[in-house]
Amino acid sequence: MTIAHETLQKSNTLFELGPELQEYGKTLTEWSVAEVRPYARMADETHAPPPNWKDILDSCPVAISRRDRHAKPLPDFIDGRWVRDLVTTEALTYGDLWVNDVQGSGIGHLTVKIMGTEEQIARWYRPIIDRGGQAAFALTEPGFGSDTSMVSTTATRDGDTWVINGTKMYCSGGATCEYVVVFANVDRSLGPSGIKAFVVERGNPGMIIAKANEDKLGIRSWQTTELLFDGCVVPVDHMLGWSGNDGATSSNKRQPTTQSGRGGALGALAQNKPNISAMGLGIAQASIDVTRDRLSPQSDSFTPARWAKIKNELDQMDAALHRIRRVNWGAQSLLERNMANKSEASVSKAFGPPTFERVIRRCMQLVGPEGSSRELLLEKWYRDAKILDIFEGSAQVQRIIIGRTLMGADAGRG
Amino acid sequence: MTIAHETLQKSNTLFELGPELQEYGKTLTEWSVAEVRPYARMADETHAPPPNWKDILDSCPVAISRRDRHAKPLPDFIDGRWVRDLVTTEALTYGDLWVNDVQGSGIGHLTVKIMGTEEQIARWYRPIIDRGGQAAFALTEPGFGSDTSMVSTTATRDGDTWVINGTKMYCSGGATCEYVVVFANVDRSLGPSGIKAFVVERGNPGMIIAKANEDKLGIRSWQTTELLFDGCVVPVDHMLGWSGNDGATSSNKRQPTTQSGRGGALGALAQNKPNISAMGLGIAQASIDVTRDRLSPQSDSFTPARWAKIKNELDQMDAALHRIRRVNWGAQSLLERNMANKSEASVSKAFGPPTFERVIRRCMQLVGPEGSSRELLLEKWYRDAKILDIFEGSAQVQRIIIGRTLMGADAGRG
Amino acid sequence: MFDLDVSDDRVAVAALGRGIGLDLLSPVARAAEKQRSIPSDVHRALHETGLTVLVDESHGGGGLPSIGTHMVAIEAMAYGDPGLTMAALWAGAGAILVGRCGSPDQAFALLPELASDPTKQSVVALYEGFGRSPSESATTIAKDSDGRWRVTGRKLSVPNADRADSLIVIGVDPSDGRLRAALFAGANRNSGLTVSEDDEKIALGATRTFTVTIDAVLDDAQLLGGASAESDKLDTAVGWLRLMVAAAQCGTAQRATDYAAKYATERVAFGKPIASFQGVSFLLADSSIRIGAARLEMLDAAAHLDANWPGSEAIVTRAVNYCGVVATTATRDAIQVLGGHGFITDHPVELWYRSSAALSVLDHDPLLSNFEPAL
Amino acid sequence: MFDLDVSDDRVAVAALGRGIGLDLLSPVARAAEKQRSIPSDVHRALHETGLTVLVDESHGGGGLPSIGTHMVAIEAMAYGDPGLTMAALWAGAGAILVGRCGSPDQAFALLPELASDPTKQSVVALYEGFGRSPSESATTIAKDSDGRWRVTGRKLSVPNADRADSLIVIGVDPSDGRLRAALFAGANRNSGLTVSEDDEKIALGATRTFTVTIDAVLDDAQLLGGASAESDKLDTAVGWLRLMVAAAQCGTAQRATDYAAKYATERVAFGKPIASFQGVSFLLADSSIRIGAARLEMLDAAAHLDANWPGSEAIVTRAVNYCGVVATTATRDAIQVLGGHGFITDHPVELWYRSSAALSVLDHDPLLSNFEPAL
Repeated sequence: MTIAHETLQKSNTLFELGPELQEYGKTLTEWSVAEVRPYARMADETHAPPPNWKDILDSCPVAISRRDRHAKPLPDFIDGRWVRDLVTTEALTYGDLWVNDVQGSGIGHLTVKIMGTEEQIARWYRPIIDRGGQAAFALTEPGFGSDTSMVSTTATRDGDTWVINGTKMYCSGGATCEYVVVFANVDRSLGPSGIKAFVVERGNPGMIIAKANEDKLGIRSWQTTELLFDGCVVPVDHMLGWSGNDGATSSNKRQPTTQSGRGGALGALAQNKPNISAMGLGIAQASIDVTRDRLSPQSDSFTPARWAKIKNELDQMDAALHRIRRVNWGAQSLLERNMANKSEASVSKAFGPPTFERVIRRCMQLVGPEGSSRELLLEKWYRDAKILDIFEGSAQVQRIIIGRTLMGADAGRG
Repeated sequence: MTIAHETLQKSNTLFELGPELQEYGKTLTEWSVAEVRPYARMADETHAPPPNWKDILDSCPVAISRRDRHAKPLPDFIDGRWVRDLVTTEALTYGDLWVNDVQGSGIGHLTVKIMGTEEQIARWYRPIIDRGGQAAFALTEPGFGSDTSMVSTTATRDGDTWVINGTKMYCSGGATCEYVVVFANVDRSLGPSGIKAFVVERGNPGMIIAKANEDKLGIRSWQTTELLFDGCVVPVDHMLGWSGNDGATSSNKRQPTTQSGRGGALGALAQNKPNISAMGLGIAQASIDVTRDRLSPQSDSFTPARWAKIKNELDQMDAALHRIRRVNWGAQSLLERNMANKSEASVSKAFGPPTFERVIRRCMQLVGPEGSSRELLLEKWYRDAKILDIFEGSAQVQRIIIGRTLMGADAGRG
Repeated sequence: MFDLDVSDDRVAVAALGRGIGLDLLSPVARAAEKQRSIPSDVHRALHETGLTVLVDESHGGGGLPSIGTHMVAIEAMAYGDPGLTMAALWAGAGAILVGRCGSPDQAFALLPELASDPTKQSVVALYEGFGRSPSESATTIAKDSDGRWRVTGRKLSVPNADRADSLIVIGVDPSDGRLRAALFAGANRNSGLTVSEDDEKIALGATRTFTVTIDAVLDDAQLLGGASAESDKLDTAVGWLRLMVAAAQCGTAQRATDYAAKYATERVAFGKPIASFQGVSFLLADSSIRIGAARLEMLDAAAHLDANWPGSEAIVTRAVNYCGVVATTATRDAIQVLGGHGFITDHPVELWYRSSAALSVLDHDPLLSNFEPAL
Repeated sequence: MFDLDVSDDRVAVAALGRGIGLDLLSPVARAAEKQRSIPSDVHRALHETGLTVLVDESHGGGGLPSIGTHMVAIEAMAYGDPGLTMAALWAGAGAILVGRCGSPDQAFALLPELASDPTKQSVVALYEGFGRSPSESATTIAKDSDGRWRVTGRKLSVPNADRADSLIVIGVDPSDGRLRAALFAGANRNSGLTVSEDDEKIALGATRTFTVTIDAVLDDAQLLGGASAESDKLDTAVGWLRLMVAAAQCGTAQRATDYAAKYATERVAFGKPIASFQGVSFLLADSSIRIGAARLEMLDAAAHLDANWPGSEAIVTRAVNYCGVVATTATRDAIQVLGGHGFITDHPVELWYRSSAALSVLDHDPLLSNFEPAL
């Protein structure tokens, strides 16, 4: 076994962002501190983004979520699109994460892209991409979260329509979006394989906004909606992946097949996991910086031993975050190469969030009795951060996935 | 609801040992440092206790394991017998834990006491108590550890005898004891309820010492024996809990019932768990003290920040150990009151050992490049400590028990 | 001797506290947070228990429990709600100091009123931040050249400093480094105090807190216990007040763990109650282990205080900090077990998560625990 | 730019290394530990790979790989056995320093021999303990008044200091605080060096180590690279040597985790493979997560060294320490999964547990990780 010299001599490129992407991240960070952060407290207290959120987004030096974004695509960097997106997310969230909920378009349209027919993609995916708007995703129900095979919402065929009944929770943008992609079971005797996705457009009768926004521990400005489907009728061709042309009638039991199932959709959406971690990086890094800035001028008020400990801890926190950042970059750089990153994306999701909570909590504690006051944003970020280890799969769910990569399908099955 | 004033005014007694027990512990500790520790390296290297171990034990100021111990019972303390035993164990182990293996009588006789008939107790339990000697316990097999329902060793009735076949591992003292209590299944069609215990005396034909002592990571001087039972014939009345008088013959399938099953025996033996933790306290506390003694005179060789960190860490280690000590005392003080301590004993076993490993490892690291050298005992104790989280139930097994106390029998069942 | 109290009496005190916590406090916890005060009927009922405003019989109160017993009661009440428990305790905390350390005149002036009138408040200005224990206080109570006492300092998170009928400031006498307490009551209630209200906290909303800047000159009569006060009594009484937070953390942690444990036996995923997955059950078992250790540490500190053990301050500091670690971790893990349901206010776990965090910052010493990445 | 190398070339290097590790090293790991040296046939075979004693082509060697590539190879070899991997690397470590920083004369004097003769050794005296990074070294290489160089200091865990053909001491030039290296070779091999053998370590038995006390006076020609040596080259080369330990830790951790994972799929308890219990699978998943992060940190440090990034020392220190945390934890958890079988020498996991501990103490900085109780 020998390997060519030139192979051995090739070195890794540095694990640092290119200077252009660094500059871009810096610009966005400065903007989010200046324009996003001042509204953080208001967003938390009113449980809504600031009323002028569109104007705020328009003030962004990069056209990420400006109204003119479709005319001005994001710059390209040699680091690639996926790493750029991580940098973008962290930089925006560094101001505050109210912005994340209004900044994107949700994930409903991405589900259409993954599961839909060409016709459906043209009808529901392209417009969101081309002119903006929001598309919601309704999977979770009061009775389940992690175990998505437990969908109890039903869709019953009735002639040229589907009749949907059930309750969905935690639908981001469910009250404001153009349409919701709803997962429902068309034949519970089939078990999980009866679960299909349906597009329900805004204002569709029978889709009731039971609660426009849950009352939550954190991310209070994010509109997480509870939707009630009460005899909600949609045309037959609203089932993703199926044209409605198989001649099935309400009386026959033959079920249409879809292009890509729930698993495929969830798998593709899983690519978003490192971005969840990047959000946490934003507020955790902001917490460290806020704490350092606040305590440094007061350093004389601490005993030397305590101040040394605090400085060391803040440095250890920086290191811990950079370790997470590197893992996120690594996971998404696989996508850049068109390689699968299922396990790496799970690692990213499992690795970051529990540490973000610890960073922010410790920052509150280092600040002391005032650390939990609304005078600072630390207490808000501590509340916000908790969701990161819950949605899009808790660390427990990620460990099941990682364990299976390591030990096969039975790992962690219990 | 009101409560009498005198009730409210009653205060907890201090969580400190009584002065007499403190003095006793100090005496034992000094002895173990002076007389036990000097043989620690030899015991590790020779995989055996020092040849003069009986003389060493006889030099102990307390008659714990002296040859005259039966004439001189241990002193009583107001703290009670169980807490005294914890103090004893920690103090002895502080020297080194080679002594623990030769100091006791094993647990075979205790099993006889729990599971045996009165006749069997008189025959096998009392003599060990009255004149010493060792009785081994053979449950674990190559194929199982935690799941004791998996006993594959068999005992087949043949007239007035039982014929035992199978392999047992990790039998402490299996090569040197007076007898071994062996668990074997008399009828595998009954599943776990066919598992019974048998006394096999030293020299019984068919009991073969396959390996007198395993080659181990740590506690190398402890004699953990692999025993092979190859058509090992014992009289019918050697089955614990049964006189052999049910008239059963080799041809009928009716199985005798025993006084107390495997579960009862394991449950009673579980009372020993806090003593396992106390062993770990001994070597972990010794590690901290050795490290502090070694590094303090060199403190000027560290930067002030590093030395402050090290001092703080050693203090945190002391606090962590005292927290564990308190939990152990608390668990055994329930026994003092004749209260069950199943869950508390599991807590004690789960709580201490993983922290002992961390303490000792960190001590090695704080000492630096010389920290893993045989010049010090830290490296030995790091190897020894690992067993504490394995034998008598790993932290995982303990958490199953604790979880069941909290959430019922299905908790952690997988 | 080591002697864990598992007596029926102790069990009765815990049961009494749990009854108060679950029946009286828990149902109004969210309302109290919103209205920024203890509902007055609840406050009255708490006052009647004699567990929140402690006054001895000779001054018309129900008598002082031992510190250990009080901690058992506090933990049990906090099992219902830590925010209300601490709100009531903080509003009457001065009674402990006056009762333990006050002169007969001071006790007579303040205690009968506190014992009889639930609307009367006596609060203590204790915390300063910067990881300081009381003996490291930068607030000084110093005799000046004309024999009067100059009090200067800055106290944080002082409960109800605007409305309390009396306010006691803890400081250090620079002449001997021992604790002293300055009593601001009656005509002197406000002299030399500058009070500014804090922003609302992440939790504990039923207590309004203030930053109090002190620059006052006092007579001997305004020193708690007078100029010849015994500082070791004050050490114990201050330790008592600090340890109340540790007890409340234990109760909070235990409640969150029990709540999550019950949820885990009922919630089904992947075909089984989630309690059957070790990823869930081990998380809660770990909380359970830690809470047991934290409780013993807290009770040990209480026993040291009850015995007037010298050097109790360090033991109290350690207990308060460890209980903070345990409670913030346990409430966090309880949310984790509930998943999305833990994150919404339909369940009380998020309130306990916030409460334990708010309690953990008050008396935090960075030297006693560490930031450690989760992985 | 951020660019993770997942190329076929990288994969090929890893595969080569794994082949060496699993086929050549792993089978003799225990024997080598017992005989306190690398079996000579294995040593010869390793030497031929060109991955352990690095010499460029102009001096008859196979060429120097990039540091990043070398780390990939080292991790892969350590997957077979860390003790043998490091034994071979340490025995030839001087080649890297001489090749990178030596004068042409020094290179010519030493490298051809090291390239051609596997029995020749050139070792480096690097570690001092006390958490010191090289730039904090208390070993000084100072120009004295008559223009010669005085080297004083004490180095720990110096490999094969008795038999190595040359020995290079790393120290700091007090005049500018930069690194210098003193070369003890040929006639000067022993002058000014006091060498005493260490007791055996918990692992890494194939390497004998020594404490070396230095009090020597040298000419310019004995300074590595001469009096005008560029210290930034030396910074990089010393970082390279230190980072080898981090790479070996990654390999050790990965192997232990893979081994335990396989065991967990085969071992049955309570009616199922133990891998199906989250108490087992999450433990291994956590190891897997941490190892991935540690590897990236190690490769990041390698990339900084390859780019001669200023300030790489801190990055290397952090990587070495984090990889130590990860490997000691992962090998510990691997034993835990094997239970009693993990504790006996029938399985190799206990060897990796010892090896990772031994590696973790060499370059440990107490400021970069914490003692934290398990619960």
